[in-house]
Amino acid sequence: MAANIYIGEISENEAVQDNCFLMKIKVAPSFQNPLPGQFVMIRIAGLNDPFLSRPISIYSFSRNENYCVIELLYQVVGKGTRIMAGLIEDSQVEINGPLGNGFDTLSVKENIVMIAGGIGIAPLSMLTENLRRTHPLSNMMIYNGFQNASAVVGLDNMRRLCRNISVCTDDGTMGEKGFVTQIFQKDIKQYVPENTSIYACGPGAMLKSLAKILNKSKFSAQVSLEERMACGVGACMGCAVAIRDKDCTLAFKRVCADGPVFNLRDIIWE
Amino acid sequence: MAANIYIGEISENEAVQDNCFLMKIKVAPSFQNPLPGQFVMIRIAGLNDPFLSRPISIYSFSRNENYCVIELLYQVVGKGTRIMAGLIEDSQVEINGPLGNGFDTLSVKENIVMIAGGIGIAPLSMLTENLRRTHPLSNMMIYNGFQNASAVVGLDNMRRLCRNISVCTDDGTMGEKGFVTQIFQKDIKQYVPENTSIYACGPGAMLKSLAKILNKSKFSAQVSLEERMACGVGACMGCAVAIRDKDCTLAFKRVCADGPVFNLRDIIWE
Amino acid sequence: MAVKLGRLKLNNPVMTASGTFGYGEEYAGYVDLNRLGAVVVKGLSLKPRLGNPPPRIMETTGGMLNSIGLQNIGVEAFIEEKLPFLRKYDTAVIANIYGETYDEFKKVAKKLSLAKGVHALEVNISCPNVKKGGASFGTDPKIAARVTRTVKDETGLPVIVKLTPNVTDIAQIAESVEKAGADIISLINTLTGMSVDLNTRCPHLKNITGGLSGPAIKPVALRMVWQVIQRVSVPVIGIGGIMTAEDALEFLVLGAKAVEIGTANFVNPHATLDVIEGIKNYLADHKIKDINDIIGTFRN
Amino acid sequence: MAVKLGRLKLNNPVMTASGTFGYGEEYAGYVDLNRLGAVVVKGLSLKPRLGNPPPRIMETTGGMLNSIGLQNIGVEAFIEEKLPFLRKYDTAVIANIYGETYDEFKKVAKKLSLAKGVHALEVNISCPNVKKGGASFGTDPKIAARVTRTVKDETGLPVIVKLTPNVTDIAQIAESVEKAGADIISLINTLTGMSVDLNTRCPHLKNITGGLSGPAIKPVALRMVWQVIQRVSVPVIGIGGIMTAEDALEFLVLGAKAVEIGTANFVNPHATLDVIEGIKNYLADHKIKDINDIIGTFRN
Ligand SMILES: Cc1cc2nc3c(=O)[nH]c(=O)nc-3n(C[C@H](O)[C@H](O)[C@H](O)COP(=O)(O)OP(=O)(O)OC[C@H]3O[C@@H](n4cnc5c(N)ncnc54)[C@H](O)[C@@H]3O)c2cc1C
Ligand SMILES: Cc1cc2nc3c(=O)[nH]c(=O)nc-3n(C[C@H](O)[C@H](O)[C@H](O)COP(=O)(O)OP(=O)(O)OC[C@H]3O[C@@H](n4cnc5c(N)ncnc54)[C@H](O)[C@@H]3O)c2cc1C
Ligand SMILES: Cc1cc2nc3c(=O)[nH]c(=O)nc-3n(C[C@H](O)[C@H](O)[C@H](O)COP(=O)(O)O)c2cc1C
Ligand SMILES: Cc1cc2nc3c(=O)[nH]c(=O)nc-3n(C[C@H](O)[C@H](O)[C@H](O)COP(=O)(O)O)c2cc1C
Ligand code: FES
Ligand code: FES
Repeated sequence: MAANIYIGEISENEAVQDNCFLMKIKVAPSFQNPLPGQFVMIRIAGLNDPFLSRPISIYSFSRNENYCVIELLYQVVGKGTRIMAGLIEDSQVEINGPLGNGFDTLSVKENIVMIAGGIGIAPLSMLTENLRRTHPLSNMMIYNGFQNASAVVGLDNMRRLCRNISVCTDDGTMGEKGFVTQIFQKDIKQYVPENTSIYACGPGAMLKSLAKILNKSKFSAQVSLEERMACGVGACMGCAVAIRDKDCTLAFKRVCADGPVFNLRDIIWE
Repeated sequence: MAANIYIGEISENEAVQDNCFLMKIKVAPSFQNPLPGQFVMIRIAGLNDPFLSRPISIYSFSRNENYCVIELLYQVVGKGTRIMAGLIEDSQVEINGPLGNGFDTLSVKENIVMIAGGIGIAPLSMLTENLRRTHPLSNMMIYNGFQNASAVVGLDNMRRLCRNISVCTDDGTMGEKGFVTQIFQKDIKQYVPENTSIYACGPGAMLKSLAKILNKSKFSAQVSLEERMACGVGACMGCAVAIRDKDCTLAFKRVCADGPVFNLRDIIWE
Repeated sequence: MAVKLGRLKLNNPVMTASGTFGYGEEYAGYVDLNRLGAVVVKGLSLKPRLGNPPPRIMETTGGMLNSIGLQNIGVEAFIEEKLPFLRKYDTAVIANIYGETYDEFKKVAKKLSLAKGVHALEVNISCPNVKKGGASFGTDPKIAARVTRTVKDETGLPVIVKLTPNVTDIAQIAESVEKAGADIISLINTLTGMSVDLNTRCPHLKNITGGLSGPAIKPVALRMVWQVIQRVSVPVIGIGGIMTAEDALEFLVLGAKAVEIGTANFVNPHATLDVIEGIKNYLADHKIKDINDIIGTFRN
Repeated sequence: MAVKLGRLKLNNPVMTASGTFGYGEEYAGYVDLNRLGAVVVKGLSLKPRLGNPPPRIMETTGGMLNSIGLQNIGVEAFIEEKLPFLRKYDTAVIANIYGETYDEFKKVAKKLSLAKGVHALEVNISCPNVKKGGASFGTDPKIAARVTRTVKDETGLPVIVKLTPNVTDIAQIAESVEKAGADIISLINTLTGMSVDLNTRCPHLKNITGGLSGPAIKPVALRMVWQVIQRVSVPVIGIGGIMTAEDALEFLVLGAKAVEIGTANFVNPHATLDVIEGIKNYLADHKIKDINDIIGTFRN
């Protein structure tokens, strides 16, 4: 495994929205090029409080001969992310990565559909950038859902990358009113399972309802899951998610090492 | 008790020597004027690591109508003080104080002798400033001991306050060579117990040898002790020191609430 | 915010933990004692106790070790010198008592029952810091029961029995003291621990071992409170690592009728008041009128 | 830095703790396994185990709770798929074994004894996360002894018995497994704890309770290791909250012949190597030539 520990230096950590931040971290050039959907474990303090590292998807990545820059787009939801948001330029963080399996970017169909809920836009944004380069001819449609207008994040970058963008908010304060899965469902007839690749990331509830929609049909989708993590490298078995195994029996897979990207059909919901 | 909790704002935190720092903290005007020898409990991080607050003597204090400035002179010896040293301007700290009983500055004799070992100069410095004002006529002699020349701290301020200063270092790299208690012992004949007030602060070993010297004679001395502390307000009984009680029996007194200043004669050494 | 623990009525469920709030007066300058649910004073013994030789405390990750050895002024001095001050407040005063023999427990309980202004006794059968006795009382169900009975026979005050966590089966001890007549059960006391000074290769505490307290032990405290609540019917007081209102609410949700705040007072003398305010805000945010509507609402 | 634990020889006293280092390969990209004293693998059962439903972990102050429920691929898959990789290294491989019946312990021990490349067995009589059995084995001296004897009868490998801290008298259990033939005793496993999610008022862990690990428990681990070392003559391995070389040295000074590093690996995958380096530096600074000259130098 080519992931490793790096001392990162924060070169930027700006609020991009009420409680979302964009953090740019410089690491040594030996940092392996990440795949879209991979993440890092970030140790926020050298101290024991908070104790565990936090998993954050790689939002963007670039390198020059002297260093690499990892960009993280994150939302403040608790203690750890609050401390991250408070870190100033030049402060150091420990980075473990790149971790996990990214999205499958090889067998991509001619129609690409992205469904992002809230901060779930982070990994899909890097995926979009990547697919734009590798599959310039396939046509791409991106569905972005947010709680409300002031919760919108990462949209400008998406717009830069793709013309076909649908935006909705739960309360209709921006774009269409409704859940992103509902908006997508309205369009679903436009797509043919055989030539459509669907990628999704967002809250559990969103992915669950997406599963309801797709499992009625022949569509399959690659989705990125989230679970609390301790090690991030597959050693502790802490980030288990219930998956339908080859032989259709239930198995607990590790989001960090077997995922975070899974085939939506394989996920067993409570 | 007029001590209380204050949110302090660091206005300065400079290295005054290899591993000694001077921290200036702004607090609300309601902070009570401290007596020389009193201390504060400083909570370094809002987090639980390090867990306990740290006791630090008040090195200097000033106020204007808008705020008070508490100055702390501290040495980096471990985790907590290391973190203190890393705090930048404008960071906030929780201050509990002023705590403890200061030196007795009322019954002061015409000859004043100060004996400071290392960072022990901190409380004695404020005491000197105070006695200079309240007892301008008594003549003062200050003995300062340090490990070596590069460990010297707070001396300039002492020089500003008093002409009669003797400096020594364990290795002779500055001033006389020897322990400060030995240097004082050489001069002891110059002083008469009846009209001499002795104040001392420094490492346990120094105070112990001072006790050996003085207990042979009629001299008494007020010394400031140090112990690990949890509450700093007399509630936990954690900072106990063995003291000879009125009835000459052993009692465990609280350095924080019964001290930190004790009569050297009353201290029972191991 | 008032809660009832059997006969013991408190203005709110936030109490101080014995040994961490002195005799009340030490924190009276920081906290209006009238605002507390109860003040539990430092453990009292029949005669004044010298306590253990220093060093007595050491910081640990997320907590601290203490080996105070129950230094206290003794029950008589408490009644004469400390109780009058506490009587001035409209807050329940709870005397934490400690003995090395059944007879000592008996005598201390009796003296306090005759004194005016004590609202309940908390029986410390668990202090792990004193070499003689101490822990032993609380680690054997029969002995724990006998101490409970001994105290009950001497007093008409509500008797809170405070359990030690250094046992295999906390629920068994709880059931046993309940049968013996305990009106209320409080837990946990400190976990026994130690640490080594690598400069001297000696223990940091002169007493070698000490009691571990602070947020580090909260998960153990919550587990034991939950185990006990499932097995006894008397009210339970939750203790252990409470720093914030959220911490306190975890215990209340599990079914604790009240909580005691200990080590938190050291790092934040306003901790008790902050917890009370925080609980009020939580209830308001969740549109819960009565604190009792949150107690025991744990779902699993 | 080599140490001898009876017949078990280690290149250095720093081992990994079971369940925190996977099967070794998960960290092989971070740590040269050849530099470790030993790799202790995830607990192995006779058949593959699903483990507990998620959520399985929760952060606590200075530590974490886990209720993995011993998910593992089973002893056979381990021997076929994982052991060959570990054999490539010149580092002791220790199989941590777990069973819900004496017979399971027996069968697992037998299979591993026949496999090439296993240097010792660590018997987990203490896992507190599995509702059936688990803890119970380790909390009763007689049952603990019987498990020990059962395993000893099946194997010629050194048998390490790993104790649970959730007991009243750890030294009694230690003496009992020593008498039953344990070659080495390791401790501590996790302290049972829990925590409550105030948004849902449900436990954070689906399993309700879990095992507390990390620096928060170090003082308890040190105390128990010290208690055990005073009462048994077999080598003892210290486990619990070790994050740094200083932490490890505390256990060694008390008399532990080796240490296992667990949760620290999660927050710092280089933890084991950092501890080894740190111990070397400490020995150099104190002009101590042989690691064995520091072991058991505790003074009190
Ligand atoms: C593979 C992966 C990639 C992720 N990528 C991103 C990202 O790009 N941007 C981003 O903002 N967040 C991302 N997350 C979520 C992020 O890890 C959590 O929000 C963060 O760990 C919360 O830490 P905290 O201390 O602030 O919150 P806590 O105080 O620990 O918890 C606060 C709330 O956050 C929830 N939470 C805690 N940990 C997680 C977790 N691991 N996953 C989901 N919810 C959690 C808790 O249930 C609780 O409701 C990712 C998670 C995973 C597993
Ligand atoms: C009343 C009082 C006034 C003090 N005034 C000053 C001052 O003005 N300037 C200053 O630099 N220091 C002062 N100290 C000492 C200061 O409190 C300690 O140096 C500090 O708490 C160490 O914290 P740490 O986390 O850096 O060290 P730790 O990591 O906790 O310990 C490192 C070393 O410091 C020693 N130590 C820890 N706590 C104390 C303590 N409370 N007292 C003495 N030694 C300790 C330990 O034994 C250990 O050897 C004072 C102490 C007291 C009790
Ligand atoms: C310094 C100190 C002294 C204590 N003294 C007593 C005591 O005298 N009697 C008692 O029953 N518990 C005593 N305790 C235990 C506390 O009351 C409480 O049960 C324990 O600290 C756990 O709560 P906490 O984590 O909130 O501190 C003491 C605790 C500390 C830290
Ligand atoms: C996620 C996790 C899984 C564990 N699994 C096992 C196990 O399978 N068998 C075992 O004996 N101990 C297991 N343990 C206990 C550890 O080996 C160790 O005894 C305990 O965590 C204390 O050490 P630490 O504080 O360094 O982590 C596990 C601990 C954790 C955190
Ligand atoms: S976080 Fe440890 S296995 Fe996934
Ligand atoms: S530090 Fe608590 S009594 Fe002195």
